[in-house]
Order: sequence, then structure tokens, then C-alpha cells
Amino acid sequence: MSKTEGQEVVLIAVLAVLWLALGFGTDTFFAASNLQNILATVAPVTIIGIGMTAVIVTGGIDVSVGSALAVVLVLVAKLVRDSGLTLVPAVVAGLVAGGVLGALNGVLVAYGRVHAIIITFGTLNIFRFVALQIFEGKEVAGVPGTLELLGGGADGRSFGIPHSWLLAVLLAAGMWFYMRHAPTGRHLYAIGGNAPAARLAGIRVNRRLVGVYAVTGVLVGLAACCVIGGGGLVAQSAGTGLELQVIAAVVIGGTSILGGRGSVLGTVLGALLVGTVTSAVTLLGWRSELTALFIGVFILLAVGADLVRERRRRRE
Amino acid sequence: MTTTTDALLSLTGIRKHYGGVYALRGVDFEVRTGEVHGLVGANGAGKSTLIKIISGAEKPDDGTAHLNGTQLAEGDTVAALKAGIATVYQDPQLFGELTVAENVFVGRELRKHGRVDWPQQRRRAGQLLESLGLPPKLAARRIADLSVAEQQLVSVAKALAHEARVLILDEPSAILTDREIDTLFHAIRSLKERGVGVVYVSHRLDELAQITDRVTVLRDGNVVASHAAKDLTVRRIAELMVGHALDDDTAERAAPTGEPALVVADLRRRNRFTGVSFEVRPGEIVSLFGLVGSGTGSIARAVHGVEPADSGQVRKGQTAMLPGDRARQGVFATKSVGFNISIASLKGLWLKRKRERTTAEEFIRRMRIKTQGPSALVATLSGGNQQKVVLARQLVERPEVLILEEPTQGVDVGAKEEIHSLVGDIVGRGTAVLLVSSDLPEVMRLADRILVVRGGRITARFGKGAAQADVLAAAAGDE
Amino acid sequence: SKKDQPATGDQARVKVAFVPKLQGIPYFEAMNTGGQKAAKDLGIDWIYKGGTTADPGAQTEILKSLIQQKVDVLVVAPNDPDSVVPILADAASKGIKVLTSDTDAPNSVREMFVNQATADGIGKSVIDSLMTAMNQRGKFAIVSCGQTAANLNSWIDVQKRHAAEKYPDATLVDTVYAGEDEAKAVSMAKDLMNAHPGLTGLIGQCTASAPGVAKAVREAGKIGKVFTVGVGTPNSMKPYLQDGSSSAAVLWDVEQLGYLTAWAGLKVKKGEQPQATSNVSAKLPAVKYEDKTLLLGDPLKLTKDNVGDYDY
Amino acid sequence: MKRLVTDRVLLLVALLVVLVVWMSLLGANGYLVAPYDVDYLLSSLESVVPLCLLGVAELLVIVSGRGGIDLSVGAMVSLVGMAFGFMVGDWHWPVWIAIIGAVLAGAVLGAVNGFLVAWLGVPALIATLATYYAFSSLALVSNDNAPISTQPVQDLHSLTSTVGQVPTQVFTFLLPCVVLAWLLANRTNYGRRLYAIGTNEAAARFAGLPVVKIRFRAYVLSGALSAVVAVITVAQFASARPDAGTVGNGMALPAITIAILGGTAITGGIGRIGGVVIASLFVVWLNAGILLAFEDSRGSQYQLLALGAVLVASALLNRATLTRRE
Ligand SMILES: Nc1ncnc2c1ncn2[C@@H]1O[C@H](COP(=O)(O)OP(=O)(O)OP(=O)(O)O)[C@@H](O)[C@H]1O
Ligand SMILES: Nc1ncnc2c1ncn2[C@@H]1O[C@H](COP(=O)(O)OP(=O)(O)OP(=O)(O)O)[C@@H](O)[C@H]1O
Ligand SMILES: [Mg+2]
Ligand SMILES: [Mg+2]
Repeated sequence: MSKTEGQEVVLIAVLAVLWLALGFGTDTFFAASNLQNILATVAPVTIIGIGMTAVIVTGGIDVSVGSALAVVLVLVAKLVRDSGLTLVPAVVAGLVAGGVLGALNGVLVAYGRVHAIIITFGTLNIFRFVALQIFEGKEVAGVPGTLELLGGGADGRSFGIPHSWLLAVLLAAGMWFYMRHAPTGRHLYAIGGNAPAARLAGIRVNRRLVGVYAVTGVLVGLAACCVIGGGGLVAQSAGTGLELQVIAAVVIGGTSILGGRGSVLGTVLGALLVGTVTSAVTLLGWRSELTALFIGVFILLAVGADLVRERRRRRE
Repeated sequence: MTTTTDALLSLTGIRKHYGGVYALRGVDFEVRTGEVHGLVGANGAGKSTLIKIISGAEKPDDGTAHLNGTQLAEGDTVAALKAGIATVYQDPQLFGELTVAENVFVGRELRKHGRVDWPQQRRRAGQLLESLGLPPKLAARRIADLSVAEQQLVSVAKALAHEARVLILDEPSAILTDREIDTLFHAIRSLKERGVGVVYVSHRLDELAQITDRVTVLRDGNVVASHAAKDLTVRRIAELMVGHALDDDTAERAAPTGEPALVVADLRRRNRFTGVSFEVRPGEIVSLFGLVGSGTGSIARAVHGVEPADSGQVRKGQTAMLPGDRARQGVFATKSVGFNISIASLKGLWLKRKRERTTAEEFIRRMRIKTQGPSALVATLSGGNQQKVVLARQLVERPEVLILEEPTQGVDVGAKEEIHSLVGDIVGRGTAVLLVSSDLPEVMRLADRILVVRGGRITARFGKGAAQADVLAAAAGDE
Repeated sequence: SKKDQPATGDQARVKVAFVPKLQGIPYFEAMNTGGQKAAKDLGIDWIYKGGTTADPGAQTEILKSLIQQKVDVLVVAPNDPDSVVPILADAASKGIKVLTSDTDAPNSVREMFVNQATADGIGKSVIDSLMTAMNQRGKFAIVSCGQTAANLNSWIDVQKRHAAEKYPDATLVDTVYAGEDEAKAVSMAKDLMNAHPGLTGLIGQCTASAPGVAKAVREAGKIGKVFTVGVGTPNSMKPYLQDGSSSAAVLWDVEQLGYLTAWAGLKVKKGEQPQATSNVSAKLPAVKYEDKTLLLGDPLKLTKDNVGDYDY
Repeated sequence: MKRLVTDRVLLLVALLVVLVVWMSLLGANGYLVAPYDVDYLLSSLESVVPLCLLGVAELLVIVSGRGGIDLSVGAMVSLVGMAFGFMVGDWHWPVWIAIIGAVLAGAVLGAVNGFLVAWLGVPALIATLATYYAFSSLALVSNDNAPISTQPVQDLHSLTSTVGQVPTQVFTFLLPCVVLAWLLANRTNYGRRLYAIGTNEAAARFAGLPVVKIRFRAYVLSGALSAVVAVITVAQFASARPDAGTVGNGMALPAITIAILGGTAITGGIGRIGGVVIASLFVVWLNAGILLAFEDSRGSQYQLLALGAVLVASALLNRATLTRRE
């Protein structure tokens, strides 16, 4: 029930200003194809960010999502290309594979009671190894368009909006409702606030932890299906550095990295902001190397806004 | 041990050790229906450990626990809660970012259609707060914005929120003022009438006669006595706790002289305190006394400089402060006793390890700290001994001004005596002491002057020899 | 399992080790295939050992392990030409013959560079192919990969110069870097098309961005309006060449490059100097040698007609 | 025996001995493609130097508490490396002045992190994520994506020649830095205070410690150590590359891994320099051994598995021993 929904308002304002400026500053920002590209590009990060938000709210973190994504990508790509799996079984396979990896993280974090950053640093390496084993030394080329419905092409859109992003928003709404109104969803905040006290209060801490990491894994699986989308190429380096992008989106969205506070809606907006900035740099013809600089600046601005709000609360 | 028929909760032969430390050495303990059972003992006697075993937060090495004749699962807090055992731990187990209402119902939320029933929770929490003397509107506030005392009462409300058959209170009164304690006792009595068994842990021995039916005394992990409360005097209990007879004379000190070592002029902080002015001379103990939330703690912290003030002046000599919350603000738990004692008085570039060791040894001896030595980890010490370590840290430098916030909170009578006499020594050597305490007898005994704080203002000033009742009335306001 | 120890009678078998920029991309795997074929034909041992990331540090550690293994010939495709200079000098000082292949390290002690095609050849070929598709006019952009990749940057220089000289009606509007990441290349290519509505040409500078820009054109539904040419491997480009989202891919016969690399390794070990034109094998009848550089031949232009002839 | 599992440094030393003996035996009996001998181990020290120095940098900031971590070390290596490249390669400064300049530049970058984390109170993970993005971007922009490897930069390689079989930088950079860091952590009052603020910040504040300044300095030190690594990296590769510290997985993740493997508690206040040194030796020698175990490219893949497994296993082992002691 705590009122943390301040960041969303700030983000909406920032996005509105940015979009208006870009709309006036360029001829093409509001072209459907541009907005579609932004949404399709941010969808995987948003989808994973939904899970990451829950993980961070419990006081944890998952830096293995990039490697887990690589595992699911190569697995699903090979199944689709070599075993001719159709859409639904392929997606199910992706979700299950992602879920298994996530659950492994969850079990290690919950029952090992070691800080999540250590465990997931470990599994980051292990999952990458697993992915490389499945790649068998070759990238997966010529993946057919089985998952087109989730991809960035025309088949991947309804009413002009990419399915992958629609899916992300739907899932985010579901997760928001769960974390806001379901008792076990509230428990995630309690665990992030004070895990030993949560145990004493009778909250099934381990179950919840395994749950959030497993859900994050499932979402990684879904994101992988969106990345494969219309097919093409899955390279061995897939997913490298993804964890930082996801964490950046979550943090810009106002979730406290210390746990106990945060919201999924902020994450959706945070990812959108990152996507907008990335796209804007190209639209404006600026050097693409500067994108990272702007993302860094926005992270600081977002956290700065949060700090200022929190200070004001404290003073009241 | 024979289990009497009306025993609600009974423990037999409970043993527990932590490494080489034996916390409990075969304890038998029982609580009857509708009984308030006082559990007392010196620091480290094993009270909290016993309670954690009942609540399932710890697993015993040996022994069994029965509730109404059925054996309780070991080390399972969920099972204990389900069986009707509600526990208020020594440190409040709350969630700072959640509201009071959510904290009260956490883990056992009120539901409607599978969702949290927010209005119902808010209403019920409000009622519970009211029964403990807190304003119901607090239910919507975030825990982090509450004072420690308010938080303590919220923990009690949390324990009362569900139909409990056994209620365990581990030192609930340590940071409460008498007025709040009265409200708390009122709540306990009404539970008692409903047949709930209550375990009540306290170092304030004078409370025991008011509220308990029976008192069990623990010493070094053993039960040394268990009697009806009416058969025991405060003095007798104290003697049982420490194992020897007590003498209670207070040393008279010379009147303070000289220029003030601490001058506070018109100190103000929005919403906390305003117009605070006083001075403390070398060799003088001035006490700030007030009910919970009155602002005494905030004033002390602002004087020390660890919390901000909006305006006003503080002129002081070298100052040290004993913080009020030992676990959070006092000890460096994973570090050694020597580290803890020396950390505030490091000088120059290089660490002087030999000096650190000898200093630590000197204070361990002088303050009779029970520990294996300077290199023992502070976390392995009992609460009272940890408190002495933190106090020692403030004394290494021989500060001109010493601020003490709740110096004997959660400390047993023996250690309390020792700390009081230490404070006497310090003042005798010319240190100016500002004492913030909610323990009125302590204030009456130590202070040369008492400044009563109400609503963030100093509303009355008393000299030595004032009547306890007058001070209390001033703090509570005339009603 | 016990590793094969060189039997005493087998002393003569020459060990040639090749260190790619990174393992697991079809380009270098195809070189490995060619190298293995050559090893069989020439009676040498061929070792292929690469890191999991295209990182000069990881490459150095692998080179070190091969020096420790006392291979006879060390061939490297350096991630950073200058960074391998010291370790190659170290190898040479231990009596190991040193070559570069695919990417040169001109400042190093390498005795020979096996060049797939000159930067000039690749750069011009890419531009010429694109300009044919674009009818010699219009706006185009480059989606490159690593910002610091020396060979890609040298191709970009040639492309800029060549386009300016030979195609005055065409303008290069932007160069962006997508890393070795196909998805990012797709997204950036779409951004470029949005930013420049009149854009009619895209270059995918490496094997990750070549299929990437083609996919972007396909997904944007601009086949026939925006033309792409890239440096891509046959299998990854095949679907795009077939539906026209890619007009052509410029590459070279990578397997033959591997073959030639192994052959060159043996030559250097034997202390022989290749002739100005050598007959290496049936498929490589006339390999030119000049200025310590062995040249595979002209770039190979992959189109929908010949892409089926290659399998990597 | 009990100390072996509870004392991280002892455990690592034991593991290191087992590793070296086992690998040497494998090598001597022909199970490896090349002997795992002293020469090889000594030449591998080249990889220990940057890893260990950055591990120490991470230790300092992690120990400082409040979720301390520095994701930007790799980006600082890139950016300071470029600055160093300019000083030596373009502006022709004398090497010693340039080294001092580079370390100062690193300290300034570290101070940016320190300002954000210690003064403004931005959580370290976020602050350094932001500066990681910013610094790596600036490094690329600084010279138009191109490395600097003019003759003076190439000449720097002499800084990293060998003494006997040992890389010079072990003596000229690693040992002095590690000894200084050890003295700082264990023999100075600053070290004591650093551990104190990491253990319990509120208590430190009540004890009158200048918490902000102490934490700020930890980040400055991290920047300075990254600068030392930048200098070594430029010299070792005879080239200042704008992505030196961020290419592939970058240098930050391995450095954090080493710090944690060395027994640094992510919650702050606990960590030993010795642990980091041994952990970096262990990881580098393990990786070097794995490379010799495979003739083909699989070695690099198994390195990932080994690192991940060692990290998870050691964390769980630590946990298990702590639980038993409680
Ligand atoms: N987690 C622990 N690890 C090691 N020793 C412990 C631990 N918890 C308690 N002890 C030791 O067990 C003994 C009993 O401690 P306990 O907390 O039960 O005492 P207590 O009677 O509640 O004291 P206090 O009045 O100070 O709260 C003490 O000697 C204490 O140091
Ligand atoms: N107007 C207010 N707004 C918000 N919080 C308040 C306000 N007034 C008091 N508080 C809270 O109540 C507490 C007041 O405690 P203070 O130190 O002033 O008195 P105290 O009785 O000594 O309390 P403590 O037991 O914390 O020492 C503060 O911790 C603060 O969080
Ligand atoms: Mg206790
Ligand atoms: Mg108080």
C-alpha cells in the first residue's frame, strides 16, 4: 500500500516531453514504422523486466538472464529449424526451458541463502556454457519464420501494434495486479523489506523466491521466442549484456535496487524510455556510440528523482 | 516433570547451545490457561532463546514442547503460528516500506475474492491500535516513518490480530513509557480473561507484581526458581537473578561547578522539537525525560550531530554518544570486542594494534564485560555485555560531554547497577552527561536536573529530589 | 582420455595452429573445415582453437597455451592487430613460425599474411553491387558491427572513397554500429529507414549485420524499394537472397581461405617462398604472392543463383 | 580441518595446491596437450595482474557497504587507457608523467562514482551502471572508435617485459599495489574505518566517523586501481583500445567474481586482500590448465563452466559452514 507510484508520473512526463520534442525535431518520429520498431525492440527487455522487477522487489537480482536467453534461443531455434516444431509447441518449449533455468536460480538463492548476485553470477557462466554446448560450435542460421506472430514483421502486429509488446503490457498488468492485490504478491515486498521477519511471520519465503526466479525464467523463455520471431540467425553471442539493459529499465522505472519497493508499470515505461533514446540517436543522426551515454544519464536522472521524492517524504 | 492438567503450554528438558555457549541447559517451563507468566533473568540467561524455541524460530538440541497436550513441531514458525502461538520478539520484526495495517496482517492477510481486503484490514488494524492507545489513523502510515516505541506497539498489535492461545512478549516494555505500559497491561488483562496464556519477559522487575501471576527466574540457562508472583518481592527476584544479595545505596556527588561544557540554544527541527535550550556543566547529569514521541531522542541525536536541526546553536566540547538502539546503531556485530571499543578513537594514519588490545583489556576488566577477550566477536556476547562494549567505546576518549540514550535498555539488574556506577565515576571525573531515558527510576536516581519534554518543547524543569509523581505528571500533561 | 602423443616416427608431421577471432561463427568454422581438408591432403596436424568472445585478452591466453604446446606454426586472425604484436614476437622468439590470416597485423613479426581479398577489393565490390541494385543513385547507410574492428573500418574507408569517386549521385547518410548482434542490426536498420525516408540502400558490414539489414527490409515490407548488400555467409543469406531483401552478398570462398592458410603454414615451416603465382590445389590454381601477402583471389559475389553451392 | 572450510583464504590455498599438483600430474602423464609447468604458470601471471588489481578495487568498494559494487571498472580501464594513449602517443608526454596523469584521471572518474554513491546516496549498483554506460561511450567517442598505437605507445610494451620468466608488471605494479592495499586495509586507521562503515553504518555515524568521506575514498581508490590496470593493459597490448575493458563480457564481472570468490561479503564489512590474490591466482591457473586439457576450442567453453561452478559451490560451502557455526 505504500505510495511509490511517483516514478510513473515522472516517466510519463519525461516520455511525453521527449516524444513531443522528437516529433517536432524530426519528420519521422511519429511514423508508424518508427513507433512499431521501438515497441518491438523494447518488448523482450520489457518482458524480462517484469520478472526482474519482482526479483528485485524481493531484495534479489538476476544477472543470468542474458545467458539464460541464449540457452532458450538456441534450443527453440534448433527445434523450429531441425525438428519442425510449430508455433505453440515451440513457445511451450521455450517457456519450459526458461522456467527450468529460472527455478534452478530460485532454488539456489532460496535454499542456499546466498545473495542472489553471487548465485546468478555463477549461473551466468554456467548457462552460457550450456548454450555453447547446444550451439555445437555453430550459430543457428536459416531459422524459419514459425514464430512470426511474435516477431517484428507485419505478421507480428495487430492494429499496428507489435504482439510482443502487447503481450508485455498484458503480462505487466497481470503482474501489477498480483503484486498489488494478491496476498502472496504483497509478501514479495515483505521479503524484500526484511526476509528473516517475513519467515517469522509465517510467509513461505523459499517458495516465493523460487517462484519469482522461475517466473523470470519463463519470461526469459517468452522473450526468446519474441527475439527469434520471424526467424533468421541466432548467434552464439546472443544475450550478452542483456542483464544490464533489463536492470537499467527496472531502475529507471523506479524500483529500489535495495528491495521492498517498486512497480512493474514503471519498468514498462523505463524500457520504453531506453528504446526511445536509442532510436532518437539514430533519427537525429547523432553518433550511435553516444546512446550509452544518454542511457547512463537517464539512469541517474531517474534515481535522482526518486531520491528527491524520498527525501521530501522523510521531511514531512 | 509432571504435566498438570491445566497446563496450556509445557516445555520439558529444553537444551540449546550455540557453539561453545550453552544458552539453555535443560529447562522445564509451563504456562497455564489465563495465566500471565513472568520470565526474568540476567542478560544472557536464555530468555530470548527459550522464546524463540517456543515460537519455532530456533530448533532445540533436545527436549519437547506441548501445546494442549499435542507436541509442537520443532523449528517451524508457521506451525507455531497456526497452533495459536503469537510472539512479539525483542526487536520488532516489521517491514519498513509497508503500512502499519499491512504489517499487522502480514502472512495472514484478510482476503476477499482471493485479494487483500484493504478497507477491512485498515479498519481492524485501526481498532487494534486504538486498544493499545495509538491513533487509528496510524494504520495507513508507513512503518519506517514511525518512532521505535510506536513500532514496538505495532508488533504487539500484530500479535493480537489473530486469535492467539499463547501470547509471548519479549521485553515489550523496554522502550515504552509508563503510560503506554498501562495501556499494554490493560490489553493483556483482557486477553487473560479470555483464557489466553501470556509469557511476559521484562527487566523492569517492579512491573511483575502488577501484571504477572507467576514468575520464573532463569540463570545461566537453568531455571532457578518458579513461584507465584505474590510470594516474591522485587528484591528477592533480583537476588535470584544475580545469585547474590544486593545493596542499593546511591553515591552522593559533589555539586557541579565551572563553565557549561554543553550549551544548547533555541534548537529547532520542524515537526520534532522547538525552542530547546539548556546547558550541562562538567560533573553534572542532566536528563531529558518524556513520553514516547515527545522528541527526547531526536533532541539528543541533533545535539550529537547525527540528525539535522533546522535552526539554533549547539556549543559543546568533545562529545560522545551512546545510541539508543544497540543492534542497529551500536555494535559492529561481525567484528571483535577490541575493534568495537577502539573504533571511535583512532588517531593518525597507522593503526596501533597493541594499544587497541591493551585498551580493550583495560575496559573489559574495568567494566566487567563477560567475554573471552578483545578478539572475541561481539555478536557472541549477550545483550547487556554488548551494551557495555558500546559504552566502553564512548569512554576511551574521555569525552567532555557524554550523551546517553537509554543506557540500560534491555540490561539486567546486575549490569544496570554496574552501568549506573560507571556513569557515576565518569561524572565524578568531570564529564558533563546528558541522559535520555524512559526509565523514570533511573532518571530520578542519576539526574541532577530533569528537563521534561512534551510535544517537542521543554515544559518543566526539576532539580534533584523532585517527586517522581510530579515529573511523570509533567511529562504526561495535566488531564 | 589420454591425448595422442606424437609417436617418435611421426616427428615430421608439422603442427599448424589457427586461432580465429572467436569460435562458433560459421565464417571461422568454415575456415576450420578448409584447414582440416588441407591437413589431410598435406599430411599435417591442424589445430583450431578460439575463444568464446572476440576479445584480444582471451585470444592472447589461447596463443599462450599454443606456444606452451610448442606448435610449429601459429596462424592468427587478430581481434586487434596491434594487440597481438607482443605475443607474436614472443612466439617467434621460441622458434615458432608466425602468420596472420583473414586480418593482418602488419606491425608484427608475422612472416606471411593470408589475405582473402584486399580491403580495396571488398569495399569496392560491396559498393559496386549495391550501386547496381540502386541504379547508381540515392541515399544509403552502413550498419557495421564492432566499433573498433580494424578490417571493417578499413572497408568503410574504401567504401566512402569509392562511392564518392565513382557514384556522385549516391550519398552515404550514416554509419551505425550494432555490435555482433543481429537483432540490434535489424532494429538499427529500421531506425535508419525511418530516419531517412528516401533511403534506398543498406550495407551490412559483417556476417551478423548482413542478414540483419536484409531482415529489416523484409519486415518493413520494403523489398524492392530498399536494397541491401552485405558481407554474409551463404547459409545465413540464402533466404534473403531468395526473396530479394538482399541483392547480393560479398564474400570469398572461406573454406578455401582455410585451405590456403594451412598450406601457407606448411610452406613457411619448410622455409620455402611461394612463387608469384602458385598452384595450391585444383580449386586454387593460381594464388598470387607479393609483399609477404598471399592473396586468395577476387571476392566472391553470392547471389540467389549461386548461393546454393556453398554449405556454411 | 575445520578452519579449512571456515577460513576462505586457507580453503583457497588448499584448492590452489590441489589444482597445481593435479594439473602437473595430468601434464606429466600426457593427459594434457602440453606440460603444465612452472614456465607456463609464470607466464600466466600476466593475466593475474589486471584481474587481481580490479578484484582488490571491487573488494574496497564492496567492503565499504551499503550494497557497494563498481560495475564501471572496465569502462574506466577503457577510458583511462585512451587518456593514457593520448598522453603518450599523441602528446608525447614522458611515460612517468603520463602514468601519474592516468592514475589521476582514474581517481577523478572514481570520484564521480564516489560522489554519486557516497554524497548523493545513489545505490552503487545503479550509479556505477550509469557511469559504466557513460564512460564506455566516452571512450569510444574520444578517438572515433580507433585505437591509438603510435610508436610511443608500442614502445610502452617494454614496461611489461619479463624478469626471468615472470612478467615485469608483477613486480612493478601488482606487488606494490597489493602490498599498499593490504597495508591500507589492515594496518591503517582508514582501513579500520572502512570496515566499520561497511559493517554497520549507523553505528559508525554515532561513533563520529565521517562515513561519506570514507566511502567516497573507496570509490576513488577503485578508479585509481582501474587506471593502473589501464596503464598495464595499454603496455601489454602495445595499443590503447577504446573497448579494452568492456569487450566481450568486460572486466567488471570477472573482477566482482574474483572478489566474491576471495571471500568478500557482498553485504559489506568483510573481505581480505589475501583472499582476492589467491582467488585470482586460482582462477587464472585453472583457466590456463583447462586450455591445455583440450586441443580444440572446447577449452574456452569449459572455462565458463568451471568459473560458474566454483563460484556457486564456494558460496554454498561458505553458507553451509556459517549455518553450522550459528
Ligand atoms: N545466534 C547466537 N549465536 C551465538 N550465541 C548466541 C546466539 N543467540 C544467543 N546466544 C547466546 O546465548 C545466551 C542466551 O542468550 P539470550 O538472548 O537467550 O539471553 P536473554 O536472556 O534474552 O538476554 P537479554 O536479556 O540480554 O536479552 C547468551 O550467552 C548469548 O550470547
Ligand atoms: N511529525 C512527525 N512526522 C513524522 N514522524 C514523526 C513526527 N513526530 C515524530 N515522528 C517520529 O517519531 C519519532 C519521534 O521520536 P523522538 O526521538 O522525537 O522521541 P522519542 O520518544 O525519544 O523516540 P525514540 O524512542 O525514537 O527515541 C521519530 O523517530 C519520528 O520518526
Ligand atoms: Mg533477550
Ligand atoms: Mg527515546
